[in-house]
Amino acid sequence: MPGIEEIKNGLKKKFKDAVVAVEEQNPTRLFVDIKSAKVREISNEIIAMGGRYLVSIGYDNISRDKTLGMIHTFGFDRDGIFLSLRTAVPESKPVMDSITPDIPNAGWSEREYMDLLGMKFTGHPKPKRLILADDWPEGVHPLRKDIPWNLMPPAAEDVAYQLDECPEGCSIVPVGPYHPTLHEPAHFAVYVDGETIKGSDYRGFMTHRGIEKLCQTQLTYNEIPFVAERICGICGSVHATSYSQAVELAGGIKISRRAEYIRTIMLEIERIHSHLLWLGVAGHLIGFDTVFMQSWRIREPIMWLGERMTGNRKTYGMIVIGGVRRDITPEIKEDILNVIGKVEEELLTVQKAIQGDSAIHRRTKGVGYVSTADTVLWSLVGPVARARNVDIDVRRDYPYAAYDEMKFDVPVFDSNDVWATVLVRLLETFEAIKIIRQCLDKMPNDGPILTELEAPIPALKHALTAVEAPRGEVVHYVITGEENAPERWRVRAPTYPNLQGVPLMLLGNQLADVPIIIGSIDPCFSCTDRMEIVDLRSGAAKTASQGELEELSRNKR
Amino acid sequence: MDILIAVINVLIFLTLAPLFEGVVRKLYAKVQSRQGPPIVQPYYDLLKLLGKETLSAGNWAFRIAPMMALASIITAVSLMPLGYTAGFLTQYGDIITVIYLLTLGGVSVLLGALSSKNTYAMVGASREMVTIIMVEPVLAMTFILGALKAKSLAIDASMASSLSGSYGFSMVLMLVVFLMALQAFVARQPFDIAEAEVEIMEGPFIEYSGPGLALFKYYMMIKQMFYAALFVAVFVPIVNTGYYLVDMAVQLVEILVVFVLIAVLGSTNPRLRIDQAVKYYAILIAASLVAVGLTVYGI
Amino acid sequence: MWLTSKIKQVFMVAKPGVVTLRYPFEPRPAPKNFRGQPYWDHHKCIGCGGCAAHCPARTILVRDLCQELRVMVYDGSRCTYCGRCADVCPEDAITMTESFELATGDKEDINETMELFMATCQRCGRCYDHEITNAIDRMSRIGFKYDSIEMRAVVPVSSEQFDMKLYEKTEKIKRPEKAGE
Amino acid sequence: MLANLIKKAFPRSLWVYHCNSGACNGCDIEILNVLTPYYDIERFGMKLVASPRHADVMLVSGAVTRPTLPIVKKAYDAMPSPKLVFGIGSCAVGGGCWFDCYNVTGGADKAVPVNYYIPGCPPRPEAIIYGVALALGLVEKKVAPIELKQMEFPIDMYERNKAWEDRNIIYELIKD
Repeated sequence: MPGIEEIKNGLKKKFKDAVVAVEEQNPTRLFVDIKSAKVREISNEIIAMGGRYLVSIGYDNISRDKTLGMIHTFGFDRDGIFLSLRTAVPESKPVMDSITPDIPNAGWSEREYMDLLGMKFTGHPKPKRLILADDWPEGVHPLRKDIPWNLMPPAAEDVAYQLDECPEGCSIVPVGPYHPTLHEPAHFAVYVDGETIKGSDYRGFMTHRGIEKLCQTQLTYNEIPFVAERICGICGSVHATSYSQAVELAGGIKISRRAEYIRTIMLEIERIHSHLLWLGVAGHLIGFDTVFMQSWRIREPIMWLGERMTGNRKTYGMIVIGGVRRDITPEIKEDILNVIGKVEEELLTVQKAIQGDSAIHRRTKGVGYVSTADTVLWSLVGPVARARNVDIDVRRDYPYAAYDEMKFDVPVFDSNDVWATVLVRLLETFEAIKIIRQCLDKMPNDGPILTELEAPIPALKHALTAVEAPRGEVVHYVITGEENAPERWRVRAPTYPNLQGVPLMLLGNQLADVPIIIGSIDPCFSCTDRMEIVDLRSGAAKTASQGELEELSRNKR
Repeated sequence: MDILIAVINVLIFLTLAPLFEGVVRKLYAKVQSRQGPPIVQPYYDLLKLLGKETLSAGNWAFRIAPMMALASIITAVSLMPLGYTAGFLTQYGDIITVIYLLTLGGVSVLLGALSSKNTYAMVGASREMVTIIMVEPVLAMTFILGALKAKSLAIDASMASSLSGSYGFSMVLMLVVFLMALQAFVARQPFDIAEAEVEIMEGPFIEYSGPGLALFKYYMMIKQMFYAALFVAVFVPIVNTGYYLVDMAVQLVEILVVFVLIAVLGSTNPRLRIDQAVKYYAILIAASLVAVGLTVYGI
Repeated sequence: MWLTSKIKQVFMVAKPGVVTLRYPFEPRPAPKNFRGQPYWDHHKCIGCGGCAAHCPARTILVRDLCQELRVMVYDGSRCTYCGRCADVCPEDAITMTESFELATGDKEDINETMELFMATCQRCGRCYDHEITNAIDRMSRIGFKYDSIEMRAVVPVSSEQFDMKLYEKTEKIKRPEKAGE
Repeated sequence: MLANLIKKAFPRSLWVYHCNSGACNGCDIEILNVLTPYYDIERFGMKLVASPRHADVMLVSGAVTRPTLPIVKKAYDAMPSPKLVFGIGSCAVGGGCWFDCYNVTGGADKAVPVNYYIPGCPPRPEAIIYGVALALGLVEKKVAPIELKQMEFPIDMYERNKAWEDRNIIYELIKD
């Protein structure tokens, strides 16, 4: 169990020259500046110390010191410490060592900055284009400051993404871009032998809308929470909260306790509706529409409650920097208690009805198996990890908002399959109801809900926050800027790491299990893709999209 | 008169099959706590599909497959002695013909799917094929059991065997097997594997649009009603008054009851995987073989 | 196991019964705090343009036709109904109405235009900037984000830093010529 | 007569194909929500289908992004006519917050001809049902462009002002 001092001293001692500076923002946030040559060794050392890889952030710092910055972030779950490893490479020669060979989850982050910033990573196992569309011209990196946010290069028809080599004797079944399993466009190429899956490749990033670039260039601090909320239509508050907390941390803003409690309530209400939604979708995916209908019926009062509280069913718009927008009045408090009481009661009925259903067990037990060791290696998060015996929960490990005063259990199962994720989510819903009750009980009765800011937010401060979304942890990294807007804002949604683990889960399962396995991570592609662009256009008939298949088959006759 | 009965048979199936489909959809809705579509909804659907544009995605086989499917099931229907009264055509066919015609319907679906060259259609076709191979034997055993009882391959005799002969243990066993296979015959959950919407987007029918799809949908509806009617005719000889119209009415009510059963089972079960379904079918085949064996020994 | 679950499931579905609402045959109004279509009160508006400057969707256009006349156009097709404009309005001239039945066959139907008579600043004696105490809201980086509609698509904000050589090197790049193209 | 029947049957049996062209999930969830017990769009005979071949209506949700643009077009072409397109949510109606971002083409009308727009972020399920009912002719349209004038100007002021003549240019421009 290394404390913050130990981490600091350990790194300093072992890598004397490579560690340039160490900054301790507060007892839970550590920033270490290092030289880019040693990045791989130092990352390995941090993993060996018990760190868990979160995400990498690249940013354009050319106007200041002609470098491209790169930040790898790690979390020490047991100590509640976030460590950011900051390094930079000169613009003229933007090459650094890849950490992907040791930390497979960094693969996407690094590919992201290959395209968006034009960095190069030596030793990357799959240096393919992940982010930019295949017809996007070479040498234009949208995240660089000299590229305007509304640049639109013309589309080209003849470029195609090269999917992975299909294993011998297998055929390719494309899942997507439009497929009823995926309510959003994304493409999985599943390599099957008969009906058994031998491998898969992912090509998604189709809902990328360039949000980060837009917010960095066009909007000011307090508009971004509303855009952040629209990163994802299901866990909007999570992103808004996480972003606001990051700016507050960077700017040293203290928000009132009451506002923190209201944020907690919003987050938990969101968790209830998201988990019920997922339960329904999971039922739908295994062809059990009655579960779908019933759990969405139970969910509906929660949506109405949200509407009464905040003015919208889903994009609550409650959270702004400095606090929240609307208060919880005594009437609304009563309302919340009524609704969650009813939901709890009905959910209990559902739980009893489906828990022992052997027909459901048959479709979920033993499906999507990933060993605990692999889960840790691939840094999977959220219910997906908790169903695979990895006991992590940001709410408990790195308390934020009012979670430090809440008492709740973190359900963890060790059957490592889809059924465990069902159970984790079911039990978490009950925990969420418990937390809301505690919040309403302990909430300070009065006090401001919005902190007035006296001075502008200082520039070039870094801050990292994580919030436990229904799907896992959301990580936001903010570098404050001069013009009342962030210089860099990086969002990592929980689906981002989890999706990288899907090929692992698919391996060896049946084709019919693809929907429920992909569904079991509760994929949210819009969260994941907010930064990436990827195009799917393929010459081969078998890997083409749905529409193209039809087109091609028509021409072939 | 005989010709008239055959025509009435076909007409009843043609007009009532969508209605029963509507009943099933309504019941699904009720189980799911919602109001559901009007009972006549399937008629609207069929009419609308007829008015849509046909986008052909394959060769001549693609176009001909839906007609073949519908034609085969209509022929099978015209052979059926509904209301315990044999029609004009019944004497020209035997139970082998019926099995053959039902298989032909399945084969047409395969033909249509394979000629559309769509990956999902291919997957759907392969699943359909497995389903045909595994489920047809159960159907055949049912007929063989009847034939053994009646000591004749004629349709009316073997179907009405439970009326004439004793019901017997073998018959009860077969009834259970048939009930368990019913969902597979009518392609409803948990055995709607070939048409699985979320996995392979209605599989074999994915490329069909407009009238082609309408014919296939009609085929599926009539097929469902045929199996329900078959079940009623073979296993539920509650009333045989001898009056054609009364028998017919009673049978139709019984068919309705079977559809209610189908809806309730379908709406409370998730879909099975193909490998799990195959195991399940294998048990059914074994059980039906046992039933036939028992019949031979007259149990 | 299977059978008991099925029985429980039957109870689960039987208890609530059919719950379908009769909408649209019966009205179902939104709750009173609902953030529906925003509505300008043109009697209250002082034309400060705060709503335009703070709109995340940049959907409010402010245009001075001459010294006396300011036109504000709300392009409803992009509005995200976040209510930010109502929050920042110093005169409370924007209300989020409860109307949500906005479906239409023509996008123009959800636009609003307002013509304001702008006197000099003596009219009210105070301005948007002084009214807001929150430092974070006080600053606006680029003025009314939607004010130069012709230029919006043609000249990007970062044009000063933009390197045309890089553009030319990539050959195929074409600047969009008109908004949205 | 059959042709007549078919025409009558069409609005009673609209099969819906849902095409997410880059939405945040909010509208997609609401679209699924109208299938659920409280709203139950199936009572109008509507049904969600998986393949555009079977569909009469395409629901587009989300701003059309660069990668999805060709796919949306192809899905539209794959639908047999007669066909309708609904744009659901602010993003599909006009592009939403990100209408001019580097990877976004704009609203659904940039890709396919849209028949009905249902604004909202996300639209309430009631709003979606209202839009559907509007298409089916069950309800009347409630919105119309709003023009507000703070005061009436003296007529001669208009005439001598060249800017007044430019006034309409703005309306032209925002039409895009």
